[in-house]
Amino acid sequence: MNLAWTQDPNLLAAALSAFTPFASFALIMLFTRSHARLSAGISIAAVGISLASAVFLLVRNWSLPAPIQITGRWLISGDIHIPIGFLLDPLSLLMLTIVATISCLVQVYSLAYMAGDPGFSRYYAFQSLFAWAMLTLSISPTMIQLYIFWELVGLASYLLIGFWYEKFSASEAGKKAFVMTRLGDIAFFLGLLLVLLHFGNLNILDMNGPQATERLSPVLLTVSALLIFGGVMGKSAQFPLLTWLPDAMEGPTPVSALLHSATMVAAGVYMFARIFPFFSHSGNAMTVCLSIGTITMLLSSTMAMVTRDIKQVWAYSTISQLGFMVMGLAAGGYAAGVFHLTTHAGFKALLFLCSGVFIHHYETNDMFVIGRHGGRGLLIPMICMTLASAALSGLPPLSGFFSKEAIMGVLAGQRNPIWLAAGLMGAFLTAYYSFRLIFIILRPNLSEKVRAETHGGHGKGHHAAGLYWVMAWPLIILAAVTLVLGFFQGPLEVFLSGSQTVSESHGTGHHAWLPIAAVGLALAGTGLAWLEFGRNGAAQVGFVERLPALRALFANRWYLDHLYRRLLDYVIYGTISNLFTRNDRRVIDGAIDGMCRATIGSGRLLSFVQSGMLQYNLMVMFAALALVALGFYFLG
Amino acid sequence: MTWTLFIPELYFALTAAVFFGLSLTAQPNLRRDYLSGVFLAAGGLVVTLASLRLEGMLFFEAYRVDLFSQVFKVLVAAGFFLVVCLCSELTGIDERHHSEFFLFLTTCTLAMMMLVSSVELLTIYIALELSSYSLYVLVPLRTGEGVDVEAGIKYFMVGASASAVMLFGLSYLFGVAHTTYVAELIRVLPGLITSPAAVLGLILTLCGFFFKLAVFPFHYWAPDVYQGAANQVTAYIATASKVAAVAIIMRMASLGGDSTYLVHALVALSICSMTLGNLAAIVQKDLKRLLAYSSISHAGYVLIGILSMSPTGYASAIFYALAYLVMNLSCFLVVVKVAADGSDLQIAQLAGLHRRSPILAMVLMLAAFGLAGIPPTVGFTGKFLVFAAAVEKGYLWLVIVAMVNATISLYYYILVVKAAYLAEPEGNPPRLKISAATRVLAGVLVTIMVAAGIFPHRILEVARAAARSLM
Amino acid sequence: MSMEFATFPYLTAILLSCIAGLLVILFIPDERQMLIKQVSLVSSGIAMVLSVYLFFAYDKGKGGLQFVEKVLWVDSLGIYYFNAVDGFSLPMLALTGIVLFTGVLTMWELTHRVKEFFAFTFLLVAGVFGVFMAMDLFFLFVWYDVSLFPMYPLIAIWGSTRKEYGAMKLTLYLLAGSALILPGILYLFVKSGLNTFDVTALMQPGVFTPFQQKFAFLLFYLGFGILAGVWPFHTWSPVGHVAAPTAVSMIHAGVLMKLGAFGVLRVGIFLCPEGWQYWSQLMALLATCGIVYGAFVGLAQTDLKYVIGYSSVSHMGIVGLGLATVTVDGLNGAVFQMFAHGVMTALLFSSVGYIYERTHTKMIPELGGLSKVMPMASSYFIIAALAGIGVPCLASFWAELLVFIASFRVYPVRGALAICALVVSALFMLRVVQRTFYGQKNERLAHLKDVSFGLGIPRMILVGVIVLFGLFPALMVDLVQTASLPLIQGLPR
Amino acid sequence: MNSLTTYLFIAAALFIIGIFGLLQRRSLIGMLIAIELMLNGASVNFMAFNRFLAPDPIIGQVYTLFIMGFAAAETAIALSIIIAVFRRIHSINIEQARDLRG
Repeated sequence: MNLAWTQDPNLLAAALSAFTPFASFALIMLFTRSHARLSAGISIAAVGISLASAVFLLVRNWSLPAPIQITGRWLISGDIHIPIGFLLDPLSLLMLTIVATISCLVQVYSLAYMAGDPGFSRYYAFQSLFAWAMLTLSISPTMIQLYIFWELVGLASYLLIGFWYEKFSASEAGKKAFVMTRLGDIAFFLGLLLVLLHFGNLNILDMNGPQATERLSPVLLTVSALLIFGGVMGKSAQFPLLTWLPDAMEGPTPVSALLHSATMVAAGVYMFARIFPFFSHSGNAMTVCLSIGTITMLLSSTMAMVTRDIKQVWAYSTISQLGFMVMGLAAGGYAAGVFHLTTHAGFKALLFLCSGVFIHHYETNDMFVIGRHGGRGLLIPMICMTLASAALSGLPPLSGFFSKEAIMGVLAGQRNPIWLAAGLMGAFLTAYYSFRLIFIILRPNLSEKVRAETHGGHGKGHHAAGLYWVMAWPLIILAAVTLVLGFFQGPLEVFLSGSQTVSESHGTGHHAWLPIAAVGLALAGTGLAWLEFGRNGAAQVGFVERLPALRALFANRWYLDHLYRRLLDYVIYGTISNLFTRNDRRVIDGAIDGMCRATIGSGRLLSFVQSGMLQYNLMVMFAALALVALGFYFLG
Repeated sequence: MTWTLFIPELYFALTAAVFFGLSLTAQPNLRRDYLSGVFLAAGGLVVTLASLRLEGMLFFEAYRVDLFSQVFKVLVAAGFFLVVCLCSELTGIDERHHSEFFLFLTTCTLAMMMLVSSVELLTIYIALELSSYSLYVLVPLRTGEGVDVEAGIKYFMVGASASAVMLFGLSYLFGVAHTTYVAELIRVLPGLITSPAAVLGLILTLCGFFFKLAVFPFHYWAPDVYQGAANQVTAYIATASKVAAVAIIMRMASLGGDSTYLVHALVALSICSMTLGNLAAIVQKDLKRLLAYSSISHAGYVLIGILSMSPTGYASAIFYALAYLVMNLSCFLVVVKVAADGSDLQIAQLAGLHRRSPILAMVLMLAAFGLAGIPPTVGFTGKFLVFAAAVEKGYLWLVIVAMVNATISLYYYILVVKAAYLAEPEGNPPRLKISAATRVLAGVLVTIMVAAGIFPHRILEVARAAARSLM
Repeated sequence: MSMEFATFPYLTAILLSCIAGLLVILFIPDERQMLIKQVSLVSSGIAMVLSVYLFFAYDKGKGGLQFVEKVLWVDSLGIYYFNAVDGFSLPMLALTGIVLFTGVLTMWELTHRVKEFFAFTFLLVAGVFGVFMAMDLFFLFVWYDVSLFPMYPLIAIWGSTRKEYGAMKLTLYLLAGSALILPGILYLFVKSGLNTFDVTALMQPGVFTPFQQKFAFLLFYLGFGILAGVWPFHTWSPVGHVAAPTAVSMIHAGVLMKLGAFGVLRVGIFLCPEGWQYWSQLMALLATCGIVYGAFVGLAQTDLKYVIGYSSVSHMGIVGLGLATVTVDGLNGAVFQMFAHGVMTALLFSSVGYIYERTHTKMIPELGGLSKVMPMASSYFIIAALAGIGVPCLASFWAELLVFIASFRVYPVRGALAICALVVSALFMLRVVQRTFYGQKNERLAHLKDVSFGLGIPRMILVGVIVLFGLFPALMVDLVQTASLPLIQGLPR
Repeated sequence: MNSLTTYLFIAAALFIIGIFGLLQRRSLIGMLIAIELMLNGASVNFMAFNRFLAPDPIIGQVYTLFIMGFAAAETAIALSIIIAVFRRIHSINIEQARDLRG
């Protein structure tokens, strides 16, 4: 990059925000692996710098006329140019800030949560790695750079999920996450290649520009859009690649809060929004995305209704919310989708951090156990969690309400009412399962006998008050954000649409009855939850759980995992791999060895002919001679 | 008539006389025989080297001294010298016969020298028979092993019949060309080469020499004789006599002019002998027998050089002969030293050689890889030149076959190397006592093998000049 | 003898450093093991420093052949001692230097027949260096064979599983390859009528007819392809890797397999460009087979070294695919991949070698939980494995990226297949990592020590190289481009 | 059918008979005799060619004389070896000598 660093504060700040975490990663890995506190300090300081510069950028460019793009050359081979640089526009700035904020909070929180863990330094190293990758991803100017850091984010998630690698389930989950997202990424990569080869470059602004339609035939456009959407499916755990996310909860809770709810999984949605105009060129692609989002949302909410694991609930709800965002975007609600992403990041992180406190305190993930041990005793987390659940279920005046309303509005704008219906259905289910959890912890049914699931029992005996408050502060901050963020909807939308010239005509059609309906359904869900779990002497058995078949179906994630397992075992391992291996041993290698054996055998034969019988030898000699002589008369 | 041209032969005749005299003395004296042998052989080498540049005709045009013949005389003399060097303790031969052994070795060498420079059919025949007879006698001289006379009689029977066949062929050559001088034959024969009698004569004639070189189908004696004869005798048969055979075959093959049929016959023979040799060698347990088969296959490689009938081809064949001489002698150095009691050497007996005598192990490895045609040894360079000449003539497929053969041969050479370097011997055999002289000898051989492989320039120039003087 | 030395003869110096090491070692009595190791360390160090220096000293602006050394050797055959380097050979030289040095360090604990081991190793590496710098076909072939036959004793004496079988198979198979190469070289030598083995003279357009090029290229492709592990001639490679001792598998998988690909490039593609274009379809097909096939077979392996062996097959397939595209990007990617894969595999084998020396097993089921026992060793392996599955900002990612872009452009279907194989390779590499290093602490191995600092150095060097070229791929690609661009532009349309 | 061809036929016949004997006989002496027959075939050839074709009348006779000499020497050597064989295996039947093989 030949620009003078000091001359352009934007460049300086962006570079700082992106690369300081990498520096800390390198530092920790190389030098301070053995000094836990030092590593933590470095990492937090680094992410703090990133946060500061991110905020600085956001404020400085609040009303920027046009996107700032600064690229330098990273790799040029033949006609392939791979630049590295920054694209500063509202979307990327917003994402940058979100990521920086949440990472910072989570890292502070982890100080307490991970205290005394043998891999403390490693944990912070990976955190920095993730921060670096994610921040750079969010300000990538080209899709290829985005893809690169997209993969790196996946790597970080793999490492952090499998952080407690001595647990088989953890390492398994990490592997599953990596491979499943890789599956999506392949499609993503192929899509990018298609665009690159037929469109010429992968610069985001160019792709969003009008010439995309000029240079790409509609079919090609749709195909590549769908392929790229494959990446979203993988990363944001959309149907059918959604089963890795619940397993990913094997990682430490802060990791789940940061990666698998607030930021990384949102990267898929972010990428969708990033090249939103490109997608919106192809109606069919948008429809497919819309339906995928819907299916995801509904499926995962059903799954969330039966599980006992507190983190699982939020995992499913994350999936469903991501699906919801995709719906919003796919329905054309650019601002609405991004806005929901923002708010969701806030309250979902809050939810996870709160449940983290419970898990850390009671060393179990089972909500019933937590409730019976008096989970409500922990005031701050309890309040924050209730708040966040309310936000999640879209109750006013919390942030979730506004963002959900925006998306509902967009959906209402759709010609086909089914999408809106699905959205409302989703709202109902969301409210139901989130408050189911709240009531279970809040109003424990002490008569119920305990099933002691020791899930993720990695804990440490002592709970110093200091640690508790270290964990509490981030909660409070996030709670505050959740409370107020909703009222910034207007400015944010203006800010977002400042540069992006997206036609939100059908998105902003307001229907007076819509908010009422949505809130009403949410309240209904809450009420149902109260009936079954909240009121005195409630059986604490949901209506789904009364139907064993349905329960089994939901609890087993609609048997998707079984399907994949079968596929893997029978098709990949059992058939193809097995077949190839046999072929390698028997046919290919066998042929070679056979040839050698034949050679040696013929040698044996020849030396057998050398029988020591002089006459035979002489006979051969004269016979050959005669042959040569005769040969002359016939050939010569 | 300048007798100086004949000095090397005279020298060796005198040497033979000396040994004859020694053989008459009553009580044997090993030391005396050995030392006189070494010094006389060294002298012979010096003399032949000195007469390298001589040129001229002798004995009524029947005896031609030119660079070609002199080069081969040097090779033969060198082979003789090195073989004699291996005779320090001649355990394979009865003490009473040591001087006879040296005597026949010398006469054989003398015969070889005459063979390479005789250019008249009768002279050729005489020289050939003389060398053969000496060998017939040398083979059964061995003590101990019960197989030497069997080897001897078989060698004799095959040899005698081969020479009879050759004589018959000579008669036809004489018949069609009315002359017995090679020079005139070269002039006349190409014109008559279409006539059956001529070709038949030529082919039958070549039989005699193929027998010497152990080319298929005259190879049957090789394994038996190699195994049956004393190690030193085998070394001599494997090196000096082969070299002389190469020389005379070159001389005679050029009679064929550009007869495609003759070339095809040679191609067939060379392919047969290299394939047969390599395949049969794979399963051998006795090192000398294995070397016999490998020599059969190398005869095939040499033929490739000869049958391309071009100066480069002949030059490459000469170079190959040298390479073959050196590598084989290195192998036999190991054989003689490891089988100190003069018995046959099984490959298994090489086990642990790398500890018993690292230098011998190294010599063996280099020689084996050289015979397999692996650079940077002289063996590779020789093969390279031969194949280059063949491809130049358009025999690409022949070369590919030969290369495949080389790969097969690598297998059993590696088995030998493996025995020397990998196999752990049962018990703990003592380190071999290697005299300083032997170390020097080994060093010299290794140097030649590597240096001649990397810097073939000079030798190649000489070979080319020799080939030119032949044409 | 006409001599022509552009500068100080660096290339000859590299060769001499190896050969001198060899000779010195030969004259050291074999009891003085430490001395032998020090000598080999020094000479390999010199070799590495020189080769890396050349890598950076090469003038990219000027391009073409540099550091030329040309001496007439045998004028009657037009054989020259002709060494020079270009954008293709420099990465290979650097790779060889690095792998040799790290390999020597890795074998520091060797006690069994030390002298012979290092002697053979230096002989082998001298050959490898020679091939990479030779611009004369005769010498190229000589070096090629010189680099092959020491593999036999190296594997058969110091190897482990089924060593004699593996060694014999490997040696015979590879030398069978050269049974096609030599006739090919002679064929071109004769057909050119120039009476020279000088590559620069023979590669002039119009020297060979299209038919001759097609024919000769096939010979070279098969001959060198065997060493490059081209499917279906790859079966020697897993067997050989498994049998070989650590440093040898490092050098072998890291460098020797590249020798094959480089031979195809230097001899086949340089001399027979039309043959290259003609057979590129076949090359692409076999390469794709190799990629997919290697990944799937690797999935079923239970021996660590077998896994790596098959991943090598798969990765070398990527090299082949890059070469088959006949594009600048493809060539850049292919050469980059050779380098990246070399370093990566060296790291993998060095880690596995360490684990094997300590635990005396390579079987994945018997291992497990190693991260608790030897964290450093495990992390080296894991880094290499991640590089192997194409994680960004590690060297091989860029190589694969370039190759995939190029191949997807030229052969959409085969390219897509190859890309999809990425998932499988990720699956099996991660599977191995999980089974071997993750999980509960393995009590049976609890007593074992982790990599000491000294033994860590070579691994660190390798990791450093991987990351360096992962972050700054331009270092490599700009260099390779100086050679690949003219080559492609020079092609007959 | 001129006379030269007659002689040639005789010679060839001798040669072939020799070969046949060589292959058919198991006793070493018999084989030796067969070889002599082959040699004689060659000498007859020489004489015939010399008589009918060659300008210089000496050569053939010289050859024949030499061949006789060689035949004698050959026989001497052969007999000595055969005696050695007989000492060793108490038979001159070549089939008894089959230790060298493989």
